[in-house]
Amino acid sequence: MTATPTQQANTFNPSPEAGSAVDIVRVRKDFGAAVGVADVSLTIAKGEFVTLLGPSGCGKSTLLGMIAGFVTPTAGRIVVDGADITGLEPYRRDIGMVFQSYALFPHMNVRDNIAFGLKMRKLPAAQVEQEVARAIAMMKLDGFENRRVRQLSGGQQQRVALARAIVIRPKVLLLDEPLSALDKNLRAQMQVELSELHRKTGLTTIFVTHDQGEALSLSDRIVVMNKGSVQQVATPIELYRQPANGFVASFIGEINALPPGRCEVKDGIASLVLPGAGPLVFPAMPAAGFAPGRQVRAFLRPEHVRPAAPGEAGPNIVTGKVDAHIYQGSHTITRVVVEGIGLVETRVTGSDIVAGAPVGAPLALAFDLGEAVLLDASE
Amino acid sequence: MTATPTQQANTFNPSPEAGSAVDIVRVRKDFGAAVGVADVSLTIAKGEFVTLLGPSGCGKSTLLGMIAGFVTPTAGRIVVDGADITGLEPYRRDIGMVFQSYALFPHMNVRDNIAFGLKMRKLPAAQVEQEVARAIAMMKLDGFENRRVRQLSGGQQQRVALARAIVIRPKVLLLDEPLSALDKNLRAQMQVELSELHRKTGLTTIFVTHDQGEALSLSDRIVVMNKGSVQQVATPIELYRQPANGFVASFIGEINALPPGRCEVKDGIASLVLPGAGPLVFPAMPAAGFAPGRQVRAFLRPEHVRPAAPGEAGPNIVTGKVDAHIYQGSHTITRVVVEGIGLVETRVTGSDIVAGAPVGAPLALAFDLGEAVLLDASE
Amino acid sequence: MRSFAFWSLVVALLTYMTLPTIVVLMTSVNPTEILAFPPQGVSFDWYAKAVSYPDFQLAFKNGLIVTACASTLALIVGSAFAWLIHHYEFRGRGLLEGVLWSPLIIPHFTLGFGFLLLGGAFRLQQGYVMIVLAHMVLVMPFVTRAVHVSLANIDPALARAAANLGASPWQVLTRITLPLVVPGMAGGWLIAAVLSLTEFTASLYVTGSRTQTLPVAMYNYIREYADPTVSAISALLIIATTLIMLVADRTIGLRRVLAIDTH
Amino acid sequence: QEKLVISTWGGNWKEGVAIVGKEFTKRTGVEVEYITGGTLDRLAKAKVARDNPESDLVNTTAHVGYLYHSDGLMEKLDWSKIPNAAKLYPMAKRSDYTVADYVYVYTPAFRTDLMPKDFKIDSWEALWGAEVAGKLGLPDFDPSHVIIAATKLAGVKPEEWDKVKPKLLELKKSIKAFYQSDATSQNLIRTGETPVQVLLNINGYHIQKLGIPIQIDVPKEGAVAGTDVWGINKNSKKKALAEQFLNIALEPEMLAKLCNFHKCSPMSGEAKLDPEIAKLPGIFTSQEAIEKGAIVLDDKTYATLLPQWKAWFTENMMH
Amino acid sequence: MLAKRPFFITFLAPAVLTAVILAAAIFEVLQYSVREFIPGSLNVGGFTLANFAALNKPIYWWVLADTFFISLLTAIFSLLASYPVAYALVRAKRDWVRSALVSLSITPLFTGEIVRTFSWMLTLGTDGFINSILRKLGLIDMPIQLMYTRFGVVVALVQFSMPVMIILLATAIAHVDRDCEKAAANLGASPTAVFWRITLPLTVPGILSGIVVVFAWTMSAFSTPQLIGGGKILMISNLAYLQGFSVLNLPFAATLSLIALVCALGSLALMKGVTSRIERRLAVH
Ligand SMILES: Nc1ncnc2c1ncn2[C@@H]1O[C@H](COP(=O)(O)OP(=O)(O)OP(=O)(O)O)[C@@H](O)[C@H]1O
Ligand SMILES: Nc1ncnc2c1ncn2[C@@H]1O[C@H](COP(=O)(O)OP(=O)(O)OP(=O)(O)O)[C@@H](O)[C@H]1O
Ligand SMILES: [Mg+2]
Ligand SMILES: [Mg+2]
Repeated sequence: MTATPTQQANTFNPSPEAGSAVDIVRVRKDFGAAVGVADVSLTIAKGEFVTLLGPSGCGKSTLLGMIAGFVTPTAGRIVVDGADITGLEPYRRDIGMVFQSYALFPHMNVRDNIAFGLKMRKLPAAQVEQEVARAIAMMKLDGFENRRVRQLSGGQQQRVALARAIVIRPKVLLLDEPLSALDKNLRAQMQVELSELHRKTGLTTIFVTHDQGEALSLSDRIVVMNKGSVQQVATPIELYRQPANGFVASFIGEINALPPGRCEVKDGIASLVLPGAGPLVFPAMPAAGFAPGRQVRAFLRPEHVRPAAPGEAGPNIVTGKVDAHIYQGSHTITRVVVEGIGLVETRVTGSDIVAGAPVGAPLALAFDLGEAVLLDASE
Repeated sequence: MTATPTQQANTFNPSPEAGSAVDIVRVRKDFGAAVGVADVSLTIAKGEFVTLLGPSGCGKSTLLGMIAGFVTPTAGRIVVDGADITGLEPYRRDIGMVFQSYALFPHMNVRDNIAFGLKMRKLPAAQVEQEVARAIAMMKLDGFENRRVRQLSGGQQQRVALARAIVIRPKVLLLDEPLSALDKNLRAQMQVELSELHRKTGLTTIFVTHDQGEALSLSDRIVVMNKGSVQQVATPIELYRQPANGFVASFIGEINALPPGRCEVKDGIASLVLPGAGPLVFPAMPAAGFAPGRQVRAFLRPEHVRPAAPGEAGPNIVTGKVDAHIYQGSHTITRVVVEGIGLVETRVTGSDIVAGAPVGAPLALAFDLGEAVLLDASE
Repeated sequence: MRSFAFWSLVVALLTYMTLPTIVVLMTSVNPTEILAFPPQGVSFDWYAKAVSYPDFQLAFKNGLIVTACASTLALIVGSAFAWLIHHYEFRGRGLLEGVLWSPLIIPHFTLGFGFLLLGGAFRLQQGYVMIVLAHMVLVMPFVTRAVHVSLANIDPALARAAANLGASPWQVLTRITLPLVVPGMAGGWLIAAVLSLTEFTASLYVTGSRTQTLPVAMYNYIREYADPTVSAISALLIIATTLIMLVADRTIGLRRVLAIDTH
Repeated sequence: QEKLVISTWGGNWKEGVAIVGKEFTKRTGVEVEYITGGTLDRLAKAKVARDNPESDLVNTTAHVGYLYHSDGLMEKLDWSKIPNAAKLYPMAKRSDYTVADYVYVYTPAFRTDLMPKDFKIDSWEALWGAEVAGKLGLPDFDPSHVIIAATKLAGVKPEEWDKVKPKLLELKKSIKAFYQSDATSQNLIRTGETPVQVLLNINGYHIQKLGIPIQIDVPKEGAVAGTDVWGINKNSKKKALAEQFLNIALEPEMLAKLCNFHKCSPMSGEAKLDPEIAKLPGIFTSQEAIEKGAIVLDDKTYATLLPQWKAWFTENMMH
Repeated sequence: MLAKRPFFITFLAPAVLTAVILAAAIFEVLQYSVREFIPGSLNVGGFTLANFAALNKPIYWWVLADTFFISLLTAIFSLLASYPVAYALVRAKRDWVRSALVSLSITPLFTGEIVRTFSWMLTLGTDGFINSILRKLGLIDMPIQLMYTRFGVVVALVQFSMPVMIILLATAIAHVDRDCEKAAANLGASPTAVFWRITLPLTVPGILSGIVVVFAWTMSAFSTPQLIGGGKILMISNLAYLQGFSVLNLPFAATLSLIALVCALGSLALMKGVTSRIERRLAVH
């Protein structure tokens, strides 16, 4: 997994007086009988970096297409900088976009590609030249001005596409999976550059990806979508720690879904009673989702399950049989089958556990139930 | 990062009497002036699961093609089960292969696809039927026998391709990036199935991937290739802990490459003297690569660099300025710029650090130099 | 608005393309010998005359024989050639390709003339041999192209997969490649057949009085008479080729065979 | 089952031959098959099929008949086997190989409704007149008529046609279009495309019958005569049948039938035409009448001059 | 990639045989073109270059020039008329519209030269469809001259070559990356600007190959100039036929046929040169 720097993820505070850059109001798009995007509402603040994240076909590109004007919404409104642009033709929108395939004009050189938008705006030649030069400098493309786009590497093409989109000083910058065609190393590098570009220009940016690592590391806020609907809108940390539903929980990172159980409080101690296994006890009264008598499912990340120390005992320690060790270098995921609970993964840094519990051997696990997310069992 | 179970990675012990399944002896393939594969030698034991790992274009498919007989080596020999098959035509080799695109026959249904190899071997119809039924059952394809391959999902297609390859009971099974076309979840699931299949059949398997996570979690041994040459052949743990060179170190997982420095021993204490920063001290005498006076580069994984406790002091503590926090859910990578050393990444589980050291603030890091890999500085 | 103007233009252009066809269909049912628009009634007399005219009957029979032989030969040779150039690089390939594609640009009358003289040189001017050869050479590029396109659309890994499963080259050819190019071959054959059936210029040279094909017979008729019998026979040809093309589009995808991908 | 194969033109010409053919079949029980085509393409194809001829009998234009036999494509006729040939005018025996059965003429004609009221063509000279400018239609397959007419006007022999080249070039301004066949000839005049035409009298009558107002004039210099001939293909395997056919074709009654059908002049005084037809301009009932009203060239002169004429004509007049 | 070449000879042999036959036919033309013409006879004489010398007359230059001119006009008008149809054919949203457009525009290709020429004769004649309609509508008194004109010939030839042009253009248009057009619109280009600055330049290779193919095709048109031109419009094919089957000068007909072949190949080579230079400049495909 590639990771790159961004502003500290939870430091973004859209100032209320800045106003919103984009308002998506109950937007919907049907393709015949199929639903592309179902009733999405979303407000994006000026300067914010928002990521649309979701599996293939969930409607990310369709939503982006509606903002750019390539897709006409079946219903709803799109407001940019306070103006309703729902019916506006794409070429009047002043919205920059970078396509997954870059869509550079193959019959023009780098300079002409970048200058295209400015020429369309009929800017005087001198100003065009100046702005293009600025964009070329900013994207470190000096020396490539006269190259054909086919003569550029993937990363350079990417930068030309970015330069072309930002040189028109768009109100919003849309990025549709711009990194998915790049290989691991280039991708890491471009993530860095994207994030620097955002810092430098302060452009309101909507970024599309289906790579959760990319989304977590780059975004101010993430919009998780599935089957055309928004599942959750939150900062990366909220998303990871407080997924709103089972889909988000499993889509972001690894997670153990415990079987449904009942919330109980006895003697001031909150516990989760699993039918097939003993009750699990919450270390403190859990905040969200806990209500006595409620049927819930607990979701617990592998890093919140640890192999119990030898001889350790307590309410949240269960014993199972090691199913497999999945070595991942920096850590190992150990899969343990626990009766009444099922497959439980625990994440162990380093590979020390490997020697201690071979496949098939019993292993005791301690659940850090305080970190569990409780969601409705019916989900 | 997707992780799936495998046999415990370091438990594979090829018994010497089993003999080797595949011997690749100084094989080379030139494409005109370009080198596809340069002088590769490799011995694979019976039943072993070996992965060829390397960046795009490093020669993985070419090597596989030579084993399968689609590519004629420019030089060298390929021996399978003791017989030299270098000049043998592909259809006489008895080697199973799963292609990246699956290469299922679109004009046949699932059953006919699986039966194809057996029919080519002119087996009696009854036996063909029986073997096909077995393979269908093993790959959980019951009910799909009469489907056209276009009517199958990606995972099902993958299983048909596997069934088709194993039903002929090949001497070796070759898998050329069979999972790269699948999405994250399906990929994880197929990794499980691949590993179960290997356990059940005990087939000697050569697996090609450019995904290091996949390689680490599935393989008995990994062959890291670059530019046509083998860089290192080792078990996953060896590879992660003892990369043979800078390429392997950076290709597998994340790693900090410290600037070149000199090994010194003073008063029985081994240290690494970096020109721009103070000396770093080894906790014990380092085993590999350390020799007094030698110029080396130390490679240190982010998990072996930790933020120092407040007030903590010692020889291996350096202070830098936080450049970025890269939130990844289960952990955060914090990038710190240290004078004289450069960018250093530290891996912190959870996101506790985030509040403590905002971007731009100073942060002290402790290097666990005992875990460093020392490689020749000239590399 | 803009799109209305555009589509009007498209409709106008299509009208231009189809106008002569409509005119022929109109005159073919016109009862009088003299042209008149609109037609003064509907009569199928000209059709009766056309199908009972012995020259047309003979020419139609000749045309069928020539077309069947020429397009089938072209199918066999063209498919083999397409397979060859898809798979192999060899010395002289450029020259061979150049010669075999050349009928696409060599004027048909030059070609027809050449075959006439060649027939004279080999005393083969009687019978169908030269006509069939000329037609075959003329339509072969269409077969080659159609088959070549289908071959290019086959995942090369399929042949490898089959070899890997133990199929010999012959088995790969018959069990994998052939079934997969059948649509391309069928489409190429159909196009070749229709082109051969309607070929005129080269046929004018190579056919004899007894072996003349339908277009040549029509040409001769147009020169001798001026009544709508030719309209009727033209109408029949137009209807037949249109039907064939519609069927081809339905069954094997005309667009694919002609390699127009419209996504 | 034996069949006699006859090579002739398509259309009405074939139907005319078929009149004889039916009679032949009636008398001999032998079927007749016709293969049709243009004058010269039939010659070209006969040449390439020299050893194994497609047909037994050839029906073609007299001067083209010369090309056939000079190229060895025809059998010498045995007049003793064709007794009816004796009843023909002497001019009908064109050579040892060919015999003519009728005469037609190429002559000017015009649409009375599309030309000025008092327009008429009493001399070939009229074609050069201002009233004809851009209205004249000529055959593209045979430029001989206007060339012969021009030599006649100039009073020189056809062989000296070089002298009339300037005169011919002046005709260019009159020419509207060239026709390739009888059908296009009829079309051109019927539609008024070329209100004036040098045409085959036979076509002219046909057009008149369709109700189109045209006037056919025989100029005082005479119309240009043409004759069609019969010959037996060299190497024909049915020579005897062919001779039998020829004999029937040359019977005065058959000639009369044929000429009534085509509206042309028979090569025998014994063949009696319908009086209606005999009256038509360009129809002759005796050898003297032919020689007086028409310009007749001998086949060899015609055949050798024609290629030069055509070449010159295509190169200078048609563009 | 394979060590051996299965079926190489088996599959090569028929192709080679066909190529040899074709080459022999062309060789016969070449052979006849250097033989002496014997007037009044169909036999040819010995070796001579006189036939080529005979070409040096204004008429032949005219006919060649006219052939070139008509072919070029046809190619250009065919391009102009085909582009909108090809564009509609590729870009129509509804599948049935695309199918209908394909059928309508491709089928004329298969009706053959004679049927189409005959149809145009009926359409363009003095009593033909167009004149009748115009007269009925009272727009004209005298019929307009459409037949026997260069205009009429080009009108028929353009329709004749449109199917091929449409196929080539449609393929080129289909290969234009739609994202490039979207990107241009996104950068502020109006639909018109998108077309002129993106779509059209990106289809230049298709346009060029269309022009080349139609040009070469039209060079060899025979029955259309013959029947619609009515002998007034001569193209090189008509001249060759006239020489061969009317003058019976087979050697000269062969010479003209050869010239036509050389012109077709030559213009193709010339335009290919231009095309590849432009393509290289555009670096497209
Ligand atoms: N033009 C269209 N016609 C019909 N259905 C469409 C069209 N465009 C998109 N869809 C459907 O709408 C849904 C959303 O598509 P969209 O392209 O927005 O997904 P996405 O999230 O961008 O996926 P990916 O990650 O694969 O790009 C999908 O089910 C898709 O099949
Ligand atoms: N047929 C060929 N002709 C020329 N060069 C080739 C050919 N096949 C492969 N190569 C070259 O050989 C090198 C190795 O290619 P190969 O396909 O084995 O790489 P790979 O490791 O499988 O890459 P990937 O991960 O992209 O599949 C590459 O540089 C490639 O360009
Ligand atoms: Mg998308
Ligand atoms: Mg590969």
